[in-house]
Amino acid sequence: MSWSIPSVNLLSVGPHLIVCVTGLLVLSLGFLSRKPLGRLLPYLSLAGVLLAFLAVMGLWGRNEPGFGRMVVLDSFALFFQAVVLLTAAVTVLISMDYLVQEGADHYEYYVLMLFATFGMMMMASAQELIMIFLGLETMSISIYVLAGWRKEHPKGHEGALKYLLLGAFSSAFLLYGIALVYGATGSTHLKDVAEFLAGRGSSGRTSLLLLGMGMLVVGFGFKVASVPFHMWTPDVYEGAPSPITGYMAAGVKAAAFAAFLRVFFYSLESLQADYSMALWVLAVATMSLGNVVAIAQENIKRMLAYSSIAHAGYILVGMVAGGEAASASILYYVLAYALMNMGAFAVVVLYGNKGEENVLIEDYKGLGTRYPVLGAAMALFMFSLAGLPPTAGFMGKFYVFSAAVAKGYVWLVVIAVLNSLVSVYYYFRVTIKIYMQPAEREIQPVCFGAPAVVAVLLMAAGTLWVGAFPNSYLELARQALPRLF
Amino acid sequence: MIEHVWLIPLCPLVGFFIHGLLGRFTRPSVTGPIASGAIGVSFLVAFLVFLELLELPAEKRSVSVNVFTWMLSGSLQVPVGFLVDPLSSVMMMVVSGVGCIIHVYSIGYMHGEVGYKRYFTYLNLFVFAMLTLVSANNFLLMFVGWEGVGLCSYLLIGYYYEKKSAADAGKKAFVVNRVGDFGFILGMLLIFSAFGTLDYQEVFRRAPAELAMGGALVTAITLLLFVGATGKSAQLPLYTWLPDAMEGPTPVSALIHAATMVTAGVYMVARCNVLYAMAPVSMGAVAVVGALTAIFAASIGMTQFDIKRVLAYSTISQLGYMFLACGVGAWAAGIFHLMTHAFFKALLFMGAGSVMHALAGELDMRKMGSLRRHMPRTYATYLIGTLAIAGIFPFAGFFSKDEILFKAYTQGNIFLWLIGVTAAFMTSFYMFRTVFMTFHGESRMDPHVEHHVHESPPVMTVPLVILAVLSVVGGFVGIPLIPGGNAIGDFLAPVMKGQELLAGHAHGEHHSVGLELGLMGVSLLIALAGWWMARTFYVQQPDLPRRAAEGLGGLYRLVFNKYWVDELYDAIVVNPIVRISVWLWQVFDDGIIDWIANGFALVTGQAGAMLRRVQTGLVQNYALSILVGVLFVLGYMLLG
Amino acid sequence: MLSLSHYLVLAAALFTIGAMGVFVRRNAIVIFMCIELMLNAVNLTFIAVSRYLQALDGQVFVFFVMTVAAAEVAVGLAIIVVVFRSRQTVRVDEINLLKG
Amino acid sequence: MDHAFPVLSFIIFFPLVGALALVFTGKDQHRALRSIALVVTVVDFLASLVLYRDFQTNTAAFQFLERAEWIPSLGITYSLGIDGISLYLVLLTTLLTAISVLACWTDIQVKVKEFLVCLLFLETGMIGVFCALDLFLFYVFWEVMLIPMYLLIGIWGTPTMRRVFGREMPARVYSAIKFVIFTMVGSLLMLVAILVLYFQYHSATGVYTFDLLKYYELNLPTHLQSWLFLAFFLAFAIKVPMWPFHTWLPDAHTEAPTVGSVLLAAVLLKMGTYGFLRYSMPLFPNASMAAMGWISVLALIGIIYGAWVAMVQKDVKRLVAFSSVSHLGFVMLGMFAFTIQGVEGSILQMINHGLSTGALFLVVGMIYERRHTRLIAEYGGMAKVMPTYATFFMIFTLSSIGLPGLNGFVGEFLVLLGTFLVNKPFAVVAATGVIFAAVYMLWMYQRVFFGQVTNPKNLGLADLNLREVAVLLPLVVCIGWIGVYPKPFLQRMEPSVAHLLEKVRAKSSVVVQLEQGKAQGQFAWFAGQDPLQSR
Amino acid sequence: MEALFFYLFGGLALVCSVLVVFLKKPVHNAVALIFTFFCLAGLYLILGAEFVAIIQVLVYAGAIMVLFLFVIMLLNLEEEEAIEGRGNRFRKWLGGFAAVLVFLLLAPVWVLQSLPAVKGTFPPEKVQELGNTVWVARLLFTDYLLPFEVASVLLLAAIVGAVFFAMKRM
Repeated sequence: MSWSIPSVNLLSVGPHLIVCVTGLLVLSLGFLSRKPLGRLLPYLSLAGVLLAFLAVMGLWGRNEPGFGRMVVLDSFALFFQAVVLLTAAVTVLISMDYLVQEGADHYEYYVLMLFATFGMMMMASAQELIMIFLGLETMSISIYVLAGWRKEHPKGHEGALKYLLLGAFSSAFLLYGIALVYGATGSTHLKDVAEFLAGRGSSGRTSLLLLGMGMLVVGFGFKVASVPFHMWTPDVYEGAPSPITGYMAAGVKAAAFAAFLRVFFYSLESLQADYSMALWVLAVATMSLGNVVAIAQENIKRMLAYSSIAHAGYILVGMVAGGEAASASILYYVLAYALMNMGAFAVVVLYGNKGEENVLIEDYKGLGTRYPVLGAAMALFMFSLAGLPPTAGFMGKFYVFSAAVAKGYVWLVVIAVLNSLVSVYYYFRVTIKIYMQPAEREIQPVCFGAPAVVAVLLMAAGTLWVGAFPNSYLELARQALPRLF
Repeated sequence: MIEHVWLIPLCPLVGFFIHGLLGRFTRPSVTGPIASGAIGVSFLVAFLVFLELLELPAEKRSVSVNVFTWMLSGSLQVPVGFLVDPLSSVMMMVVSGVGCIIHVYSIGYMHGEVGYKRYFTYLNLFVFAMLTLVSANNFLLMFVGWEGVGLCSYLLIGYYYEKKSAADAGKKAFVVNRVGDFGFILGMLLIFSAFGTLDYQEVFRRAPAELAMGGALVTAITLLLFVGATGKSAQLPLYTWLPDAMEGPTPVSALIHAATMVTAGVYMVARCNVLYAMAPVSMGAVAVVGALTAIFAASIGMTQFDIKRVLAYSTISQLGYMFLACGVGAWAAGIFHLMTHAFFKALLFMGAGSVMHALAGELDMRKMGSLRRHMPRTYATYLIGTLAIAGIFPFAGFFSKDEILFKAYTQGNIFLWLIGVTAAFMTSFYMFRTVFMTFHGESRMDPHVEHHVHESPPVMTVPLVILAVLSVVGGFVGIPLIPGGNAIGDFLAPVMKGQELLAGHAHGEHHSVGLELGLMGVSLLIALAGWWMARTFYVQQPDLPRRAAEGLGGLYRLVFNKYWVDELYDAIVVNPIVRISVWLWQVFDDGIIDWIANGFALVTGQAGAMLRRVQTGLVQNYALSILVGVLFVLGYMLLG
Repeated sequence: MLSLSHYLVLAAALFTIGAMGVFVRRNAIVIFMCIELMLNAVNLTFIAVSRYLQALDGQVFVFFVMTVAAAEVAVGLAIIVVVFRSRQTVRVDEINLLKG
Repeated sequence: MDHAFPVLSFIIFFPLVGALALVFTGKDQHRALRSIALVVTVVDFLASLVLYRDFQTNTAAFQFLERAEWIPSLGITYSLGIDGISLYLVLLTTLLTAISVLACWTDIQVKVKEFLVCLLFLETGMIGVFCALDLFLFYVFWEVMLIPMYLLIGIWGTPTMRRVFGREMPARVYSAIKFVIFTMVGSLLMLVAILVLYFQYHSATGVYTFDLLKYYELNLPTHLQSWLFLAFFLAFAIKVPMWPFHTWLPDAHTEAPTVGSVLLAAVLLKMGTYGFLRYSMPLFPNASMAAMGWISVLALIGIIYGAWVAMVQKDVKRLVAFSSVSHLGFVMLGMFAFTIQGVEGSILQMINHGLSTGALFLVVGMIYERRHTRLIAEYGGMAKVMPTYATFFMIFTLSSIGLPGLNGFVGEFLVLLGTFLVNKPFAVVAATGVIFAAVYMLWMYQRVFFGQVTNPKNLGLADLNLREVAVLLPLVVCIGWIGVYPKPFLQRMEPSVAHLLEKVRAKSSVVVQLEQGKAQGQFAWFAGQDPLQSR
Repeated sequence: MEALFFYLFGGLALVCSVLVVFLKKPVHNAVALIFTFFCLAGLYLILGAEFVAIIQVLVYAGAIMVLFLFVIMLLNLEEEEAIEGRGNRFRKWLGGFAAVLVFLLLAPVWVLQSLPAVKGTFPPEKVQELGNTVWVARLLFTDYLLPFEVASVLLLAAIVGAVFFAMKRM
């Protein structure tokens, strides 16, 4: 009765480990040290994230399993990890001065951020449903706390409570789904599930499995904020500190889509016909509701929350289409969305000022005159989110839609483009405020911290660069196909 | 010289550019001479061209000179090219000759006016356009001149632009002309679609062979072109702009609205005589419109008190004659009348201008009288003009008008002749009426105006005299009955190929000399009757007009108010369009279309605002939404 | 030996009752308890399936689920305490500052 | 002909370089900013003259071709080229942009730097649209130029307010957003159509490409053509704008700053008409020919409607805007006559409209700068006060109403002729537009310039200064040139137009034969099925 | 025998869970939940999952529920019953109805789903060999090593979070 630990392959969790260890380091240093060192912790976190990013780059192109078959090191995972790390880095950058300004500069923030990042990365590389679940929960629990970081602020803890209750509620469904898939196929390993389905043919398509799959849709749909599982999004986004809102919109969504994709495209691929129509409906509902309600928003964070719902809808269009092109398009979209969304939130953070007093869209009046560069950057992000060339947002949409058209979903794409038409209205409304209406009150001087400014400029440049010269990124996205072991 | 025919229109164009571009650098004193000189050179060239043409054998008198290709598109090829033939040669000489005289007259008349240079700029441009019109060798280039004169007429009528009525009149002239041009363009398009070219020579050469005699196509072409002619030549129903055009300076009226521009329609119909000859229906229409216009305008002329308006209606009436001639196939007679009319109508207008000049701009004949004592030269020349237009032997009008009436009788029918004769009577009446009211009888002038009355300077009277001479002798180029006496008719004959076509199937009856003499006598008597009646009314029994007007009552008012045609047009064309336009703009555009467009935005926005309320902030509702989603997804998975 | 269906139906019933509780109750803590009930229903499913499959993975999963549940409860109750400190209530239908 | 030097790229991107230079110039150095912009645009114009000089008149092929890989993974290339159809539109754009910079010299006083940057960006986008030979590239340029135009209207537009559904908002903002939304409605659907084409081509040939020239060889079944045509139609028709999609135009034109109106009218509208020629007609010949009837009817309605509504406007710019609707009706009518004369006339009319309407907006802008009102009723007797101005205005008015001897006539006549050859009643109705044009323009002219100076505010106005004359003079020269000697223009476009028409005819008959089974080969259905069968 | 215990524990679990939902006082709810957990532990035992059953009692019924009770007491949420009557009845009914619908959707499938017996990797005989706990432990430290480690990070994150919320700083 000999048994041994299966091959560990630390390389496969290398970037995760770097992030996790950085988290632990920050935790212990923060716990032990006093103020002066505390100022360095954000930079330490940043360094860890960047190191992990380098590791991701170094590992690019490898395909191997790790820890038995719990995780996999493939380009797909690495791509998402890169996006998540990028998001995390920007979040750290824009959080530094924000936290000081808000008087909430505690080292735990960075610890939790790193743990959340760790969870996201696990989600991206997991090839086992329980692994995904654990990654998701690691991420979620950290984010619950971060979302309530402004705990004295009534909106801060309210958002956290809602997120927690609904998150736990939806986790139950996700878990139920996992249980049913387990029951139906005898395994929660993605590869085994795929092989089970391939081996059984149509007889493997049991009601049990279909129900399980439905529950998984619900669970992931919640995390990516798809209608009708989206309702937490605006409230939580508004309540959370702005940097975390950005992080949630870009990072959490990316990670959730990573898992969503891996499960549905590569494990349950043979059931595509069964779920694509349901996703079709969800995609249409998500796009439409997100865009339509965004019009009526007055708070820019809420507006961006609805916009993130809408963008989830666009990505779902790609999910409906299925196939490798769609997968690549979603990857590219996630990257593009991360860039422009983080950029937009970086501006929101910078312009928000102390106590997030400038978060109404009305407050953006006159920004373009007072701070031309900041205004131009925000306008750029808005144009990109609206999907105007030559920005990343346009290329992303273009690629996703083309994948859907390729599969013959022309009418879905027509609905999608009409939706992005609606979105033009509210994104442009921000630019109207920025440029076309004078400030009604004195704009409090914005305190430009170097890290946040760097973040804004980086994201702006990235949005333009990735949009105007997308080829290499598209190529990366194409190479980033998941391998299941 | 013929190959340099392009110099003829070019000279005035150069003049135009000199005034237009360098106007601010030249002294006013040289403006007039330069402008007149430019036209003078044109006349000279035209005359040389004419002489050269005469040297050619009659059948070779048609030379086309292409300068450069203007439009080139597919099979469409339009050159800027000129045609020298008897018809255009006559027209060029008339236009440049009369134009030159009027330019000279204007130097005096317009002296000291504010926009003196502007005036000569426009005037040169006008002559350029008119010369282009008559010398072009294709329809499209003719159309350039055609519209060009319309434009200049707009500019010159609106010369006193600060006066609303002048500006209105200018616009009206242009717009009404455009209505006619609409027909012209369509006619041109139809010609191109039938022949694939717009070149006169080719069209007229091929027409007899390629078009059916009296066929729908040729009828349509000619009728459409005639619509253009009615606009330009102020025929029913598009004549309304011409009386208003008297708002312009008097020499303008003389030049544009008497001698040249309005004759463009006649010229065009004569030019297309081949086509018209093939379309009897159109011929009939031309004749009838011409005759009706002649009598219609003459009747209005009898009641007007504004001297220029009388002359304007007389112009319309005389143009009616010309069309009557064209309509019965006597194109040469029409052109003959065009020429003599150019002389005496220019003379009359300039005489009237001289009067106005003396009376500080007074136009109402009721405030004139006994001017002959003050302005003998003006009186004499004006009288000659009147005798000419009334058709008193041996003045120019007698010959040309008589030929038309004779042709109307022989080639048309008795009704046309009767109308023509009636109109001739009216013409004689109202023309002598102007003479008597203006120059004879008691003075009715304002005392302080009377004090300043003076004869005009030589620069104005010399042109009058020249024109008077022409009005006297102008008719002798078309003496009937004597063999070879009708020089102009013979000269124009090669162009009037339509006559041969008509002759081919006409009755071919030959009319006796006696008939012609008889008709001459009748028209002479009629003219004298007009003189007698005018004399009775305005010299012997000055209160008779009033009584007559009262006696006629409604009929008089109808005529006096010009049959309310302007008002009618306003009511049935202008106002409805304006009202519809306002409706389209305010209701359809801003209302319906925009409302739909904005409506989508509104509905979306409202939907957003409504759906927003679903987001109640209550976490249990959110959970409910999730549960509904669960139900949907599971339901779909199981049942879908 | 009872069939798998028995356990599955029981688990589904418990899951449903838990879900129902989420809507019926207004006390955040009780709602949280109901969610725990749902998680337990899932656990039952895992265990039942695991036995049916003659595998032990399900039991390992339950172990992880419990870990997660514990973590969630810790954080969740902390948040609820914070909410209560600030508002003196944990009734979720009075917590609707964020909406629209 | 292949130039060693990428002329087109230079023309397209040089303004962008200029914009970059502006970004690094101090924002208060207005003079320097304007000078830089002027130099850049003038150089660009001169560079575009190289195109005119070296253009081969005897070929229908695309010239000055440039080709580079851009996004090879999707088969997207950066490929440029012009033919006789686009040559003049490029020239028009560079000319008018240079003029615009000069025209806004004193007009724009706030955010000068941003304004000029927008202008240069706009130029890049506009020229790009006319030169792109890759559908993706075309779409990118098409959308890119939306943003600067949107900003031009929205930021530097007029300061009036307007009620929309009971809410008070600045009219310029309303107009700007309306412009964007209207344009995007069409263009987004066009994007879908482009994608369908892309996959259609792929399933026919196995190649992924957006290359327009390759698409030209694609034979699509008629009903698919109809759908795709409809999508493209919407995009282009809104841009043109054809009735009834025109309502964005009066608003945008009226509220935009002078230069914005000029470029909007002169160039942006042409993108729609150009799109029909370059894309709709050769790609979907059968659908285009089938659409001839109803498009012509819409064009006719536009001609009359625009003219009538223009007639009763109280605002000069609105009047000119509606006149654009009417003029563009002519362009569309001629184009969809499918005759050489019609199409050439419509291309020429595009240029004419660009020149004359652009010029009209310029002159209106000049007086607006002096008086800050566009209401006709505020003026009167201006000819007395500003004679030089009145003269220029008159020339542009006459050009706009199509006086023979000026440019407008040549285009209009060719359009009428081209239409007449295929459909006489349409030409008859269109010809009435000629009458109405005279009515509304001259009436406006009369109300503004004639009569007594009734408004004391108008008394002291200065006549045009040297700069303004310099702005207008090039336009007058062009107007006269095209009017008197249009041959060089027509000559250069003739091979392209003839080729286009021939291609349309040939392709459509091939498709008809294929559908009747009389020809070899078959249609390419991507993924083996009709993409429009909803899934 | 199994059936008896199944119905006993199952029935009790159902009753207690209903009490969790419908008893008015939070403390009572918590106690009912503890009973439910006990019943579930019983069921786990029937199903041969001894290790999980023990954990269930120790961790769930023991630790977690104590935490609940502790917080309930801390917050002194006793006036709950007074206001429980109010509230949105419509939502209550709708939510309840929807939940029942979910059940109605699931239950028939479970009943009709006749899954054939499978021969798995861990037949009861094999489990009996070393005992359930050993096998589960072995799985945890071999195949599920990484999740196990991740779970530790998860707990750490939860601790940090809980501490953050609970702590009062200057």
